[in-house]
Amino acid sequence: MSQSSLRVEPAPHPRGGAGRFGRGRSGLGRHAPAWLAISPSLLAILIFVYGFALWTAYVSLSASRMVPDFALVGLRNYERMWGQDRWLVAAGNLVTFTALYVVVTLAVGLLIAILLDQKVRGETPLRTIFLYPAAVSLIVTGIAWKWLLNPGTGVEAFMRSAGWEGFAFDWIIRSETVIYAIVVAAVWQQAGFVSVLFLAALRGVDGEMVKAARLDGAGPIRTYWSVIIPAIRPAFISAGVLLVAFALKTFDLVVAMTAQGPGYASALPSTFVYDMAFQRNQLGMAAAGAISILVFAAIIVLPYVVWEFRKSDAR
Amino acid sequence: QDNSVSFLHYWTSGGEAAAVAEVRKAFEAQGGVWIDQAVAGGGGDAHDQVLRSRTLAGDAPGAAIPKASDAIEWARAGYIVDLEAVAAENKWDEILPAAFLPTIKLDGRYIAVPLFVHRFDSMWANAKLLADNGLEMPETWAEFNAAADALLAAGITPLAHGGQSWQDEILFEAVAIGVGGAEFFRKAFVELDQDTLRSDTMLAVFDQFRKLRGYVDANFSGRDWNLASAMVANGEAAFQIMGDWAKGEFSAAGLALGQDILCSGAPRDQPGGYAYVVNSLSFFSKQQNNPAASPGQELLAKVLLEPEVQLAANLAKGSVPAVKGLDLSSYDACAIKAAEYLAAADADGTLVPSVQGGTVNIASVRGAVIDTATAFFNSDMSSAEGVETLADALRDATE
Amino acid sequence: MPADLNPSEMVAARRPATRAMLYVVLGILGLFFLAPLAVMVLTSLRPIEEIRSAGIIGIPQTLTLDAWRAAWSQACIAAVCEGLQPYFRNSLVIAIPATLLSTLLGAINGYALTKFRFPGADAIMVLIILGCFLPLQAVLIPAAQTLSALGLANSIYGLILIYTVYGLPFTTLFFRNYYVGVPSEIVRAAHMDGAGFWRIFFQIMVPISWPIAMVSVVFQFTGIWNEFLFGVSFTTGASQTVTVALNNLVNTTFGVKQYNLDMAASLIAALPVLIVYLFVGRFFVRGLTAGSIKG
Amino acid sequence: MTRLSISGLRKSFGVVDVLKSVDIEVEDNGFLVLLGPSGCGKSTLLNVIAGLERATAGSIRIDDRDITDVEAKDRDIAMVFQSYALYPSMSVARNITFSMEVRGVPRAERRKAAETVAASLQIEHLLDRRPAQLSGGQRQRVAIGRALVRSPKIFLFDEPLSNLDTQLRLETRALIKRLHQRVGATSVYVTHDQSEAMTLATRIAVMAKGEVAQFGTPAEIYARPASVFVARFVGSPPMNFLAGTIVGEGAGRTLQLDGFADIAPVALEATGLPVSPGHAVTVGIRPDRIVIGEGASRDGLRLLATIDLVEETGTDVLVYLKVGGLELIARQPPEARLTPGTSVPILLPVKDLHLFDRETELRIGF
Amino acid sequence: MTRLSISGLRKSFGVVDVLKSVDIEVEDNGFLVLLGPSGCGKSTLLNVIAGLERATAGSIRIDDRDITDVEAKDRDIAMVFQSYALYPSMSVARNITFSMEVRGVPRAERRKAAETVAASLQIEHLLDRRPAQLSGGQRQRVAIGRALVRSPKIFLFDEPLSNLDTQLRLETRALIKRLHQRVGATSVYVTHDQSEAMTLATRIAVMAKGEVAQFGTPAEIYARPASVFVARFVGSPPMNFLAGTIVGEGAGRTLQLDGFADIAPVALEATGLPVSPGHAVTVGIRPDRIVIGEGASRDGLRLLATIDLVEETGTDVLVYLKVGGLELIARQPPEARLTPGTSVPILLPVKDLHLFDRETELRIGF
Ligand SMILES: Nc1ncnc2c1ncn2[C@@H]1O[C@H](COP(=O)(O)OP(=O)(O)OP(=O)(O)O)[C@@H](O)[C@H]1O
Ligand SMILES: Nc1ncnc2c1ncn2[C@@H]1O[C@H](COP(=O)(O)OP(=O)(O)OP(=O)(O)O)[C@@H](O)[C@H]1O
Ligand SMILES: [Mg+2]
Ligand SMILES: [Mg+2]
Repeated sequence: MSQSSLRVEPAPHPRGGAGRFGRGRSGLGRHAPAWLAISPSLLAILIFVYGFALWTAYVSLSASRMVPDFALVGLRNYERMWGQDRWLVAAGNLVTFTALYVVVTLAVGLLIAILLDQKVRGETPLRTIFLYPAAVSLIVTGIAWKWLLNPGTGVEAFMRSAGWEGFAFDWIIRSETVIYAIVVAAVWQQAGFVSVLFLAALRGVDGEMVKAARLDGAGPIRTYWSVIIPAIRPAFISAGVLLVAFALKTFDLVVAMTAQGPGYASALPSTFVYDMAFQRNQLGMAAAGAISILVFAAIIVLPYVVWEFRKSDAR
Repeated sequence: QDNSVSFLHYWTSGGEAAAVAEVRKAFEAQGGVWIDQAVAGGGGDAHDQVLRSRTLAGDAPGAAIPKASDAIEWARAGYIVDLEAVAAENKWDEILPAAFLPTIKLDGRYIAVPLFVHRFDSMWANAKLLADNGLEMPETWAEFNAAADALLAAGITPLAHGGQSWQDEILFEAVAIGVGGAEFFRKAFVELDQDTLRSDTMLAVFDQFRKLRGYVDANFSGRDWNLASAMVANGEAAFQIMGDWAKGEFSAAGLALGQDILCSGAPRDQPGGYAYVVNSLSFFSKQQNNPAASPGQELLAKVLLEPEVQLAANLAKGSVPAVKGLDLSSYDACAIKAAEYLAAADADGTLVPSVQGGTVNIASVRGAVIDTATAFFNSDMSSAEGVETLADALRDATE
Repeated sequence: MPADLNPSEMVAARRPATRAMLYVVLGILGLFFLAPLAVMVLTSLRPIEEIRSAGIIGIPQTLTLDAWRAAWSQACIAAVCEGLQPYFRNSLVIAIPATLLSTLLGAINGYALTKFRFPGADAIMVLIILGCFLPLQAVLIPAAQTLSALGLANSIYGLILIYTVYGLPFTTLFFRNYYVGVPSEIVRAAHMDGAGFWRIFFQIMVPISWPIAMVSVVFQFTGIWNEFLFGVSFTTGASQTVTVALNNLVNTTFGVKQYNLDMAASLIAALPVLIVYLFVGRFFVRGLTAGSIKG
Repeated sequence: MTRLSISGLRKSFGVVDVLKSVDIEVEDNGFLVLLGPSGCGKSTLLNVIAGLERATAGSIRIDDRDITDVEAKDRDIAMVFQSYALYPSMSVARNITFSMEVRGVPRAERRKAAETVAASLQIEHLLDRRPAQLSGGQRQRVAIGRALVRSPKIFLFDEPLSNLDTQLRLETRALIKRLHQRVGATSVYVTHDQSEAMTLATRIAVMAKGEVAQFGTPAEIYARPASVFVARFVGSPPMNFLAGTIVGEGAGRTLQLDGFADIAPVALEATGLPVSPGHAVTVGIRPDRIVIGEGASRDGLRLLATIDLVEETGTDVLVYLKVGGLELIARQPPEARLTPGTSVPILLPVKDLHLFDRETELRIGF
Repeated sequence: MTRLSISGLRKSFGVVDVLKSVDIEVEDNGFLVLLGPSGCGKSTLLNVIAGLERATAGSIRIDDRDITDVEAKDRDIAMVFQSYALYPSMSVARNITFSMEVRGVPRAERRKAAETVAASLQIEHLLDRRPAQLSGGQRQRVAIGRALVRSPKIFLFDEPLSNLDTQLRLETRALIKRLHQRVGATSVYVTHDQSEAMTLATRIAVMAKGEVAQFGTPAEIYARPASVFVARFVGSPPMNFLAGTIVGEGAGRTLQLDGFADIAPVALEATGLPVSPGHAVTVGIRPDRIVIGEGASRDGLRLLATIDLVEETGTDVLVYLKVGGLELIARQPPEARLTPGTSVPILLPVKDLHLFDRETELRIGF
């Protein structure tokens, strides 16, 4: 420790004469680097997210058709939209789809993550297998799913040709069930990514804590359920938010798999918005749809997110 | 002198791309500089979207291929350049079918230059299947129904169909023209006349449309149109009602048009009628309300309607030329037939713009018809309900 | 407290029967995940005539790599008949910077918002998270107008900016939720050692962020690689991204369908992403925070 | 060269008031030891001094500069965390010299410093390991090394030796003391080890429930605990307490043990203690001051006790005595041969008694 | 009802051999204390016993069952971790009763158990907090509570009291002792606190570098340390060592201090010690056995020392003496008034001397 010579002069008081400006305890100065660090992101998000959302909100109240038109028409677009069967189907589908998709993907993703975390051989290839659905363009994988799920060409035909005459798996061609077929493919697409997200979190779990649970007599299932999963709860929030966001944005999959059919039984708000904006020249109504999606998102995630964040989280 | 034109389009697949290449070749031969900006997908959805975002961002392409109804809106918004000089010089009013003019001119000015003409209400059939079952190409819906029933009894799927909303709508459109005739069609879908929309004829249209639902196989839902074509080609189904682009699939399968595969217009109970769509190029200006066309744009506009270009491009694409009176001897049997029908229909005034092709009215009308057709076809809605739904939807769509 | 850093070993059943079960379950899951891939691969290996005549799903009677070859370097995309191969570079020069940038910014945000809990940090976090839900179709037009106002219209910088910004809500979310689990004490200790905001970030936080950084990279790279809406709007002609090119190749409505080519092309287009996945595997290490604090 | 003054310091976590008005002054080059029961707020106080927690109220000054709002990294303070807080991704050597790295000290010099410090903590063979590969005590030493490598204005130590074996603890304690004397940095040191407190401190603050119960030199605190709490807390085994009453007036005042009417009271000389007749007091005596056997002719309270239990600690014998209904602990040299169950006379010498007010529990006299 | 036998146990982390052949036998209801310097492998040994680490070689048996390969959760062992290892997402109450939850004990009963245990550890007011909201000592008590709530076959304690204040430590130690006696579970306890070791243990294992240096009762280990290492390690302050040589033969053998030729050697009675003339030995004496001043007529080595430093620990005085070139530490009662710098005669009584072979450092006699 022969380094007393290295002593640095203490930095001068950052605010000059102490106390001259009073003792603001929440002064910006103290948090300046953190503010500085997030400000580019914050600025970008304020413009690209909130600025554009406001623009959209305005357009939703306007008479815009093919190009933005800033004459306001009040809630006319919303009224017309909610009067349309197509939108009602889309909105209903969104609720079903979001609920099933989020829950099932979380479950499958977690299961895969836990299995992969058992020191399995070939973890990297396996992980890649589970991830690849996200890598391949949905325009084409949607086609593959369409074939697989179509009773004439896919699983049903295969099972029947294999001798199981009564086998039926025709979700995709029936209006009432087509949304479940979409859920299957959507889960398949994102479960791998969610599992990787969970895997990253599992890799950070404190080993000592797991040991303690073992000594407390907890078996693997119990340990995961009561100790490890609560410990990776933040990852659930990440995955949950991500999946809800994806549910709201699911688009290509529906277009490629069912083209929103039969009829428009598998339409979603996102396809509705796209159609209105770019096919039917109803920009105002498209904006109304987009704003409705945002409100829906806010209704399902905001309370949870706010509640989650208000609890003190630091260790 | 700026002879360049950036051309935004969605003609990317084999025949389409070859057709575009013909145009390009001619354009470049005359000194044009061609900047290709292809965007495939969704029957032009992606194209429309890109066109929208780029135009509004002040970066409009020199030329694009909006649907006729969109071209009108773009023109109203002040983004379409003025081509009157070229039009006058090349006598466009004379060389184009009169029926097209309302959809490509606004306030007496050309806003679009037609390149390809497609027929939407075509019917295709597997010649061998028909022969085996002792059937002829049906001319009326009654004949069609009889043939279909016979085929059903023989265990053959009468109608190959892809259950996507736009295909449902093509079927509906064909039935509407066939059952109601051209005049009915125009009143209902161009003029949106509520009385016509709620008429008994419309009820009959829906009745026939409902009948067709019984002629398709169980797994039609979501099927691509080309797989439906393959069913006809492979003898799994007898008929397909689909636009004339379907012949590309049949040719690719090695079948001879007019021999292995029979073609005609969809059955009709009224004389005449032809649901067309014209694919036209519109020329955009980067700045709003600045109608001066660039030299490149004028050159391309001129090139488009040159007979050789029209002939070569349409031959490649499988459509028929927009310019009247060309010699089509190099075309296939079905195309020649289609061109004859076209000329005849133009002459007797039964040429009607396809709803599906976006040639009619504003886009929301097209959407409403598609929605109703597909909803009806994929549910057990009654014909009366169908009529009601359609009329209501079209009333709301024009608000 | 000698750390056996492997909770999985603690929890993992060691009995052979259980481990066998483990592999069986993984195998079944693997089959489910591979089924569409199998369909795609098989289709890509069949000649199109066979697909037309023998049905779309089936075991190839003739195996051919023609479709792959064509998709790589021969197929015509619009006017250019060089397959997908010329477009990879475009995608890479957009996806790599945007992925790295959004991951870095997400990490910085997550760090600033968890380890420097300044007043309003939670509100800002909520604000950022809500950005995840913005339907992009709806904002395409203002985005295009904004980029053009910034002079970035029709340039890869504009796309990089767009992808970075719209990735930020997600990357920030990932990092934030990873960093809440990192003991704050080590940040405090570094602070006592005189390290400032950035040094703590780069020297203390970054080295323990590998797993989540890889998650973020996977997410962003995949998302950007496959993105179509902005890609198609802001690139043209030869500067199009692979996904746009793939779309142009595959997504024809009225042309003749070539399913074998479609499948081969989409598999080829996905290869760089698969390479990223394989590469990323090495960073999924365990116990990066182990041993830092007690209790 | 550093004086640390804390005045009126308060800190709450939400509704929990952890520190309630703390005033402490550490002189230049002083060594303040914080003693206090678990959870009384010692670590919190260190954190506030270090600038890692914001004070709810009050101020902290170093020399004459108010640093209440200065950032932790600009306070020039080194700290050993109770939870160690090692950098998990860094080797031991880098953990130790990270502060030098921050200041831009060249690599070779850092390595040398790390080696020197590690050698003095006997972890030189671990320099290239990661914290996860260390035992508890080794981690703790790394945490100490990280502070010792610096020459800050103030050192803060939060129970730095708790996981070390006795020998290492003595050596490290000596190391810290030497360093303190050489560098002269003001230090604040939390410990539960009394001998650590006594040997290191120039000043001790005994804390209770977020307040300073007594602040003084080690000798003062041991010899004149300000309250029953301090008396009980400092010294091991703790002081014995008995109830007593003051009888008589003026110079004739005596102290009578409650419940031992038959025992001769002791005279309280005219010391001017503020006690009046009937005043209820608590009488304290440290275990090592209890004389077992017939004490010499010393003045004090003489009682008869039963030996309840004898505990050998190796260096001492702890004798648990029963006197009437009371229990007393006495500490005796190891030679003492005492048999449980037997009765012995004991003496509580008057000069070793501590008197506290029974009500307020504050010290009265002696 | 539990006997724990460990034999031939080895454990390596990669190339680091942490345990090298450990053999230990704890009788039914025994209380084994592990003592040893930091990093010698104590925690590792506990981990292996608990089944949290796989032994590299050797076996562990409970009663007559070989459990070397039994899973941790099936061993019925409770452990207090050195690092606490609390469940961060659970309240204190749930942390404590998680093992009961696993066994399906009803909620009300669990709550009651948590309250009882928490009360005995004085953390009953913290039951609904999360670990992050606790002080170091409070966390440690939760960790203890988690073990104490159970009635396992074996308790393992890894420095469980290191962060508690003296009073709490005494109380908790007593609690553990009572529990041990009541439940009768075999316990293994790691500590660095000698008095803890002495008061709790029925057996002590002194470990050094992954091996057991001595295994015996507390009294044995204190009175007859098997080696210089053990002698130095047990006892605080540690034993003093001097170099000596055996002179003479048979009953006439004497011990001569090296470098103190002028000092009278002491006679080693015919104890049959295996020493021969010229045998180089290390002589040990505990600090509290050094008599300062003219010792009574006891037999021993008489030296003249200079008082170098006097350290008050409160209950004792540590005297640092210089004798020739040597340093000795003596522990004296607090009354001893000694002035640094003065010379005093000292006596090292012969009966308190320990002899070790200078070469092997193993105990020779006495
Ligand atoms: N993962 C590891 N890799 C290499 N060496 C390790 C690892 N874990 C522990 N060690 C070493 O093993 C030895 C024994 O560690 P252990 O924790 O058992 O010591 P201990 O006796 O409990 O010490 P302490 O009293 O400091 O807690 C230590 O020297 C430590 O450095
Ligand atoms: N985040 C928190 N929220 C509420 N109470 C807290 C929080 N952190 C600490 N406390 C409480 O503040 C009190 C003081 O804690 P602190 O860590 O300062 O104690 P300590 O004196 O260091 O104790 P120990 O000797 O056990 O380490 C404790 O009673 C603790 O429970
Ligand atoms: Mg503390
Ligand atoms: Mg240990």
